[in-house]
Amino acid sequence: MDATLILHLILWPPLIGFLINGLFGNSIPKWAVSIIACLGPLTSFTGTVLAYKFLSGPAHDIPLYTWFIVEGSAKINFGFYIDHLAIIMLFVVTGVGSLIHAYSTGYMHDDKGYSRFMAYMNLFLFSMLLLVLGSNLVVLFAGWEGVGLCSFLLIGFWFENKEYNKAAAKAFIMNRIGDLGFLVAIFLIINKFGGIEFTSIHETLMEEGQLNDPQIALICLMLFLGVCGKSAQIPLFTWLPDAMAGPTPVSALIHAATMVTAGIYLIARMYFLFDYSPLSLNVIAITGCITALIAATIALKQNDIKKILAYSTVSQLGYMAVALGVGSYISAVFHLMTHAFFKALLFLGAGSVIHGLHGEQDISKMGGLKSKMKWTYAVMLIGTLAIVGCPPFAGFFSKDEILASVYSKNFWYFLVLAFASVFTAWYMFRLLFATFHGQFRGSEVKFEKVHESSYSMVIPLIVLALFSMFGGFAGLPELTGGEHNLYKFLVQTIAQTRFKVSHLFEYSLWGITIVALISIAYLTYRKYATSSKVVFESGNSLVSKIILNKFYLDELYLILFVNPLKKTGSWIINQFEYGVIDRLIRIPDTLIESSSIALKNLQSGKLSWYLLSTAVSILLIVLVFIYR
Amino acid sequence: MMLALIILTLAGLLILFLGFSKIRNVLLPVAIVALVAAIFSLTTQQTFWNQYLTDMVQIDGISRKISLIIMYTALGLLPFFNLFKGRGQEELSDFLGIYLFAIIGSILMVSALNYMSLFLGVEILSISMYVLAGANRRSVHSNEASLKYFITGSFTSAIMLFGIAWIYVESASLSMVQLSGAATNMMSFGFLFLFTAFALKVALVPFHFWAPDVYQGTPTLFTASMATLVKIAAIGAFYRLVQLNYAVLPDWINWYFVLLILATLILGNIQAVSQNSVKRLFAYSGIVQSGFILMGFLYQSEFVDWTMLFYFIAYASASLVGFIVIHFVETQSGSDNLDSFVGLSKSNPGLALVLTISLISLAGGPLTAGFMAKIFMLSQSIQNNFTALALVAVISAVISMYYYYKVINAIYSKSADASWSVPFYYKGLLYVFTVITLIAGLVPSFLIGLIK
Amino acid sequence: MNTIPELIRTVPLQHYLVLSTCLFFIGMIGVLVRRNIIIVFMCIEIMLNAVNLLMVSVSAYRGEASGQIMVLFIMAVAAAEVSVGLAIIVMMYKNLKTTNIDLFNQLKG
Amino acid sequence: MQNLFYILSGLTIFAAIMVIISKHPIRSILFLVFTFFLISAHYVLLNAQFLALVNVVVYAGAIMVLFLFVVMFLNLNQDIERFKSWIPLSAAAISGACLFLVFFSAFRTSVLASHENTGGYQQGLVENLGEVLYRDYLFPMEICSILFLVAMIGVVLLGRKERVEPIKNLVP
Amino acid sequence: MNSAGVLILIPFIFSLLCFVAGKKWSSVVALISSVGSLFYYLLLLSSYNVKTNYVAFGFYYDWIPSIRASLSFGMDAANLLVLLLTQIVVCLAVLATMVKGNTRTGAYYGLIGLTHTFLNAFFSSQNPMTFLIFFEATLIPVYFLILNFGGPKRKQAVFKFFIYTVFGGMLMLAAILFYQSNMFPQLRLDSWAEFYQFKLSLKYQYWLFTAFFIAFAIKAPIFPFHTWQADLYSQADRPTLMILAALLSKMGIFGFVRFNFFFIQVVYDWFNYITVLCVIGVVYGAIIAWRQKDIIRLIAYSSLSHIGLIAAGTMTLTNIGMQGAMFAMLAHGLAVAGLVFVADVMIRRTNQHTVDSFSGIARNNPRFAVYFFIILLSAVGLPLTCGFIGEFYLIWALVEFKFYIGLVAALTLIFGAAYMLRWYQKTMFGIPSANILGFQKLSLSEDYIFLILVILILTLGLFPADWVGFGQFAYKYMNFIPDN
Repeated sequence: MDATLILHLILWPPLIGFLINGLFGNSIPKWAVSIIACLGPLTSFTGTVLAYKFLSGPAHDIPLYTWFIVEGSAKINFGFYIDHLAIIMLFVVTGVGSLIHAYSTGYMHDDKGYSRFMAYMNLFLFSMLLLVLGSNLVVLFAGWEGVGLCSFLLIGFWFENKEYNKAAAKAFIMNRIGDLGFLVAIFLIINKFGGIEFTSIHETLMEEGQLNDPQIALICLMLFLGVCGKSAQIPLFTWLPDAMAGPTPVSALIHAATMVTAGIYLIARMYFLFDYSPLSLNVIAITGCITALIAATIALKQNDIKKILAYSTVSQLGYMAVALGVGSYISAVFHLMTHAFFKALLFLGAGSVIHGLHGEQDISKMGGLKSKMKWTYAVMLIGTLAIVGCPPFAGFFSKDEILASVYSKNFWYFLVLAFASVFTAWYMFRLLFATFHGQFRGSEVKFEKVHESSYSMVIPLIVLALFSMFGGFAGLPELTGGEHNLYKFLVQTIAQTRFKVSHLFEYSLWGITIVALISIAYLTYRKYATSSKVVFESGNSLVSKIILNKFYLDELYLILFVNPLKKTGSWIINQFEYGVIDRLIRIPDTLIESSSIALKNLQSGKLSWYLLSTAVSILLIVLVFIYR
Repeated sequence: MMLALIILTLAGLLILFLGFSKIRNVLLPVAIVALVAAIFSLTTQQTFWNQYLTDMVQIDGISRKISLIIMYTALGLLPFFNLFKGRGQEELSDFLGIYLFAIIGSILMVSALNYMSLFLGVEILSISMYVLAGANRRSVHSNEASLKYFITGSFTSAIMLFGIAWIYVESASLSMVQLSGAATNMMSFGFLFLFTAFALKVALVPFHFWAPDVYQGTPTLFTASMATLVKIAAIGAFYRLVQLNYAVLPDWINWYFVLLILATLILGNIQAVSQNSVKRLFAYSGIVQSGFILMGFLYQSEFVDWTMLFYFIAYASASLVGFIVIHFVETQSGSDNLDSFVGLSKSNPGLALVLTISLISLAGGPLTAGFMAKIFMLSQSIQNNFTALALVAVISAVISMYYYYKVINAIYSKSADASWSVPFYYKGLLYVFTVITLIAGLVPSFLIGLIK
Repeated sequence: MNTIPELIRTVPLQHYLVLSTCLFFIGMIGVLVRRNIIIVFMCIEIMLNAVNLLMVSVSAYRGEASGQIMVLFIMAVAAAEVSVGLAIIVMMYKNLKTTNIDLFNQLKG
Repeated sequence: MQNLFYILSGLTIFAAIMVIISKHPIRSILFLVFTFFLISAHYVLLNAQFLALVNVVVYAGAIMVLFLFVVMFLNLNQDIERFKSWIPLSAAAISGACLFLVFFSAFRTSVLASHENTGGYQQGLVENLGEVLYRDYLFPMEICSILFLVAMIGVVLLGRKERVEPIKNLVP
Repeated sequence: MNSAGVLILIPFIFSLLCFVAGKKWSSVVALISSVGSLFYYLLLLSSYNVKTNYVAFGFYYDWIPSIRASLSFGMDAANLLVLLLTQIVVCLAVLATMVKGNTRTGAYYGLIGLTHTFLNAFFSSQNPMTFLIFFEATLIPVYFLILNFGGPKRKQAVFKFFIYTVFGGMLMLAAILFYQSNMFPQLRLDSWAEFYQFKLSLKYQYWLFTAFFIAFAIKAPIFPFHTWQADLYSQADRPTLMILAALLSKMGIFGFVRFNFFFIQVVYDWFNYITVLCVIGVVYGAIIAWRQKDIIRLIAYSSLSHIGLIAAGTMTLTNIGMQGAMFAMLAHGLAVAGLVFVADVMIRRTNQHTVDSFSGIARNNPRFAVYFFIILLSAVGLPLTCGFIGEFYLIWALVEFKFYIGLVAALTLIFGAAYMLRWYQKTMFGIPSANILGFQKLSLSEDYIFLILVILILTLGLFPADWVGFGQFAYKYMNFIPDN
């Protein structure tokens, strides 16, 4: 099948859905909105399947038209590129996307902005597809900014709430800081390589590239700044927890499964460049480690079900970053994929819980929901087991692969990640038990009203649960004797050698994992499957305060950047602009005015004075011209 | 030119006699017809009269053109004398007679070849203007203006004569042209005094003090002729004087002019900024404009000639409109303060429009005559390596925006005054001047062609 | 006929020049110093007369008549000026009842 | 003859100074008349008899009488000058004197052009003057008539009694 | 008869008609005029081939032979985009006046027409003298527009604007006269090519460039010369402001585009100082805009920020910078016209001027919110809008030329987002306040204006290649690179 046709089939349906729903959403019935909205991602998914079937050979470069052009420097196509990495990403994006769309039709059905919501979701999907499919950095950047925009729109979807708006703006601006780096990196790349297409960069790099070239390092770091923004790495991660203000499907799709992984995707996409700069890889790995650990730590103390998941997302993104940093790109993509499944599942499950509880998000007010929401409980359990890395769920394989690969490169990174995964297990089990086990900690009336969600929500959950259970089999480790299909598939694009670890290490890792998980599960069950709220109250100790307040990072930014800027702004408006600049500029003005008034006295109206001044002037002139 | 002088004189006499008779409404037509005839006679060459002129005056290229400009200006102003109708037949006839004689004086000034005729011309013009300045006998302001003008004027005459006398001492001749060789020291002094006298007449800083007071006190229509007719005549004569003697003048004379120009442009502008009376403001504007025109004195070329003429036309057409509008506003509201111009755009849009355009032209706004005139002057002085002077001129033009702006601002302020109107023929004339201003700005080459 | 007057033989022209310059500036100082308008006006007449003297002397020493003609005209002009000037002064006096020039200062600024 | 010149010159300057410093206007006028007579005497010495005559007739006779008339008419024979401040006064005097000194010093240092007599010493006589006037200076002579006409109308205009309301009285 | 002269003549004749047409018809006349010139321009555009004939549709008039001043108009690659912008924005501005309760008089439309005429003449000028004349002339109608139809404090505001700009213009006048009369007495300076060809000695170039720079910096405005801007903008009638913000600010930039190549060495020497000023403007304007309460002032300072970036781009004298500047002029013009109109819609309906006095408009006026949002996206330079392309090129050029300056200039990405979103969220989002209750739906003409803007913004963002490409020809022409 023709690559261009498939591309069109993948790319445009969400946009069409967006346009129809966006323009006429208010005038067509809801069921039509739902169908149109879901049709887009589904068609894209179909296209993806077709792409997998027909285009898994060599990469396809599809330049649609010349976007803009600078003679002598670069020609920037509005072009697309389908290769193995893109196909994997497409599966994630369109697959999870379709499911979440379907879920949303149930979840958001009663909202008065339903059609708008679906339109935004479609637009997001379109932007994401641009990002994934772009054949050059600029198109990728377009998608990159597009998803940021949709993120802004969806976080602030309930725009009448001021807090949500703040969160939305925060997300957008933090992303923009990253985008600044990205954009600068683009320019540096154009300067360095004279082109912007991935293929041309790759080729030029192969010919001329030098290891440890400072320019390349700068480019990589700038790109990584962009990644920090989008994939919520330290120091730009604080927007992601706040972004949970959006509706839950948004959190699932954008802030867990797809958008936030765009950074990971970018680095995987540009892996050849990063390979030339070990320095930046190290920076990435260290940042990833810190992010993973800190986010996991913060998650331990959170009570908001979505916030916990958000921090967990940040933490998992840190894992991926570390994987990238040690050069194990495929492991990162693998984890990206599985993470998309189980994190989407968890979010949607959490959404189902929230939906069932009519908007309650605090786990300290839940408990014992197992009986009321059987399906939800089941899928949440699967999701939890997947994320904590319990074999044979999806998370186990990917996480294991990352840990192994990190271990093969640097022991200290491994140690940090191991700690982080212990924390992960703790807070995930805590969430699970606190929500579904024990006694309901809210009022009776409320408990009565708790209900299981509708089928449109449950069915996607089940599908995702299936993926979370079996998704890991795409990359079976060598030890199991299975094939690592994903590696085989991706290595055609990402030319990366596999890491090597001893079998002994791997066996011990598995063993330790299982033992640790069981013990943590036991401990947390003991602690959180209760009817008392006390355990959810954070202590007054310094450490818990710091953790609860997210290491005071927001406050730090406020003090360091926002407040000084605000103050400067007010100072400029109130004092500087008119007090200094305007006055400086108007010096001649005032000078003229005042001297004019002073000169008025010269014109006293007295004739004698006029005649005298005439005579004196003559005298002066004569003097000047005699003694010149 | 003799014919023109005769026509004007006879017409003046006729008007004076008609003033005694009871035939109303005929005075103005007579004056206009006479002036038109004089203009016509001036445009044609007559050799017949030359023997009577005996080298006292000579109507050559530039003096003919300046005379024509003066006469056209006078012709433009003449119809407005109808506004004096209320003051009785005799007064009108006196005004018209004196006015015609004043024109004679100015023609003499700009075409004199001998200091004697120059002096006589200056005096005829000055005495006429002393009288006209005091025409409003009951008004203390008018009296004061007349007196100040008179005292300064006769003082000026004395200084001028002193200068002429010293030139006479050295050259033993009163002819303006027969000098050869460099001027001696005392003759330079003579020229210095002579030029200073002209600077007084033209009202260049620092000899300008009388001008604003006199302009303000004089009845506005006569101020208009002072600002146009007298000024052009004085500058024209001055220019002729300088150009005729350019070869013999000491080399520092350019610096004398530069000094005058700088003082005029800077001080004149700055003094004007805080003015409240529009008439005074226009007086200062006239002072500054003459400073600009003086830039043409610094060098000699044919180019400068028509540049000056162009400037005259630009200045006269704009200034005339300005003063006439001031007159109307003054009669309407009783004062020439800025306050009485507030809301003019609402109460009389026509006058507001013409006044605005004339102000823009005076300020040197683009696509008006004033802009072109300034450009010519500036490009002249830059071409002759007076770049710094041109820069000062440019900056002074910016300062001048300050006060032109004030007037325009007042005109377009919102105000709920009742509207009033002026007769259409006056308005029509004003429109004609405005059109001249605009045409001179839009197609200057047309006007230059006419001048040439 | 062409006898040289004794004065011209004995006194150099320079002396006349100094004398008339002296007179001119005396007149000028008078103009500047006095406040009575009539006296100011009279001082202007002194200045004119100084000029006249200058011209006549040069004319006489050099045998050039135009200077004396000029003087004739200056006198004529002076007469005309005086008549107008005095008319103005009288008119002014009628309104303000003073001849001190510094009191005519309504127009200023 | 030289002595006569110096006496006359001294008297002229004295009279002129007296014009300035006399406090009484009438006295000033009389000194002015005296100055004019002295200047006429100079004219006689310079062999310019016609001008001497004219000077006496026009200046001393007509103009000064006019002055006298006005002073008497306006009843100005008392001193109206109040010397409030000596500063501007002395400034005026000093600047005038300075101007003279500057001019005089320039005059002293400069060399005058040669003074050959070209037309004889009888130019000041009536017949010579008349010939020059009506041969070379006819035109100014005619123009002079216009001047007088203007002056005449002017005086009439200014002296006329106000019969109608002025255009607009600017008196505040 | 395809000539740039006609393009100037159309609005001129119609503006005269407007003066005499009554209140009722003048707006229609003005609309006909602006739409007519738009279509005429499109006609010209369709038959313009930059490759065969760089300066096309020339109109030449030997104006004042004696000082070698000629009027010359024409279309070339450098002014093509900005002329297009002029036609569009004037159209929109006239449309913007045609709302219910419009009390604007014939004089208003006449002055708009005159402004249009002079702008057309200015942008299509083909020699320095013409450039200068119309640089100054444009002031006059704008001045009267604001003086007659402005806000309560218009006098001081317009005074400041006027004096500043006139000062700059006069300096430029002196510079051009100096150039024209002193250095090449035999030169006629009939076209830009002649102008670029002959260089003065460097000493003079420094002086002349200073004069030009001050003139353009005031007009644009660039950082320390900007204080007139916010005052003026806040007092201008808003349809006038559309023209003012979108077109008049471009005159300064256009001056840089035209003249910088004459002063290559000077620009190169002073690049650091000038761009530092520009970049200070970028940050400074953005910070003020961020804390600004008044909507119109916010727009003014945002404009300062953007213009600083564009000016800095022109200073690089590179192909990219020039292309970017030319396109960014168009992009910023559209965006800022849109923003002004958004402000107009808000202020006209509620008579409130501050950001804080609005809230929750989006609830009842979703269409308005969408339009606003798209315009805003262009203003903050989001990809797929035309604003992005301009910013992309400009920052690219700066980063390539001087990395750190480029980096600081790129901060506009962040600050721009910050202040624009602040404005948007405060006014559009939140719970509708009492002021908003009577907020009427968009009328038909308003809808049209927004639609046109949005379509243009998106189209130019998606298919900018040809438009940006024109800049390349201009660059070659100005730099004397032979066309291959």
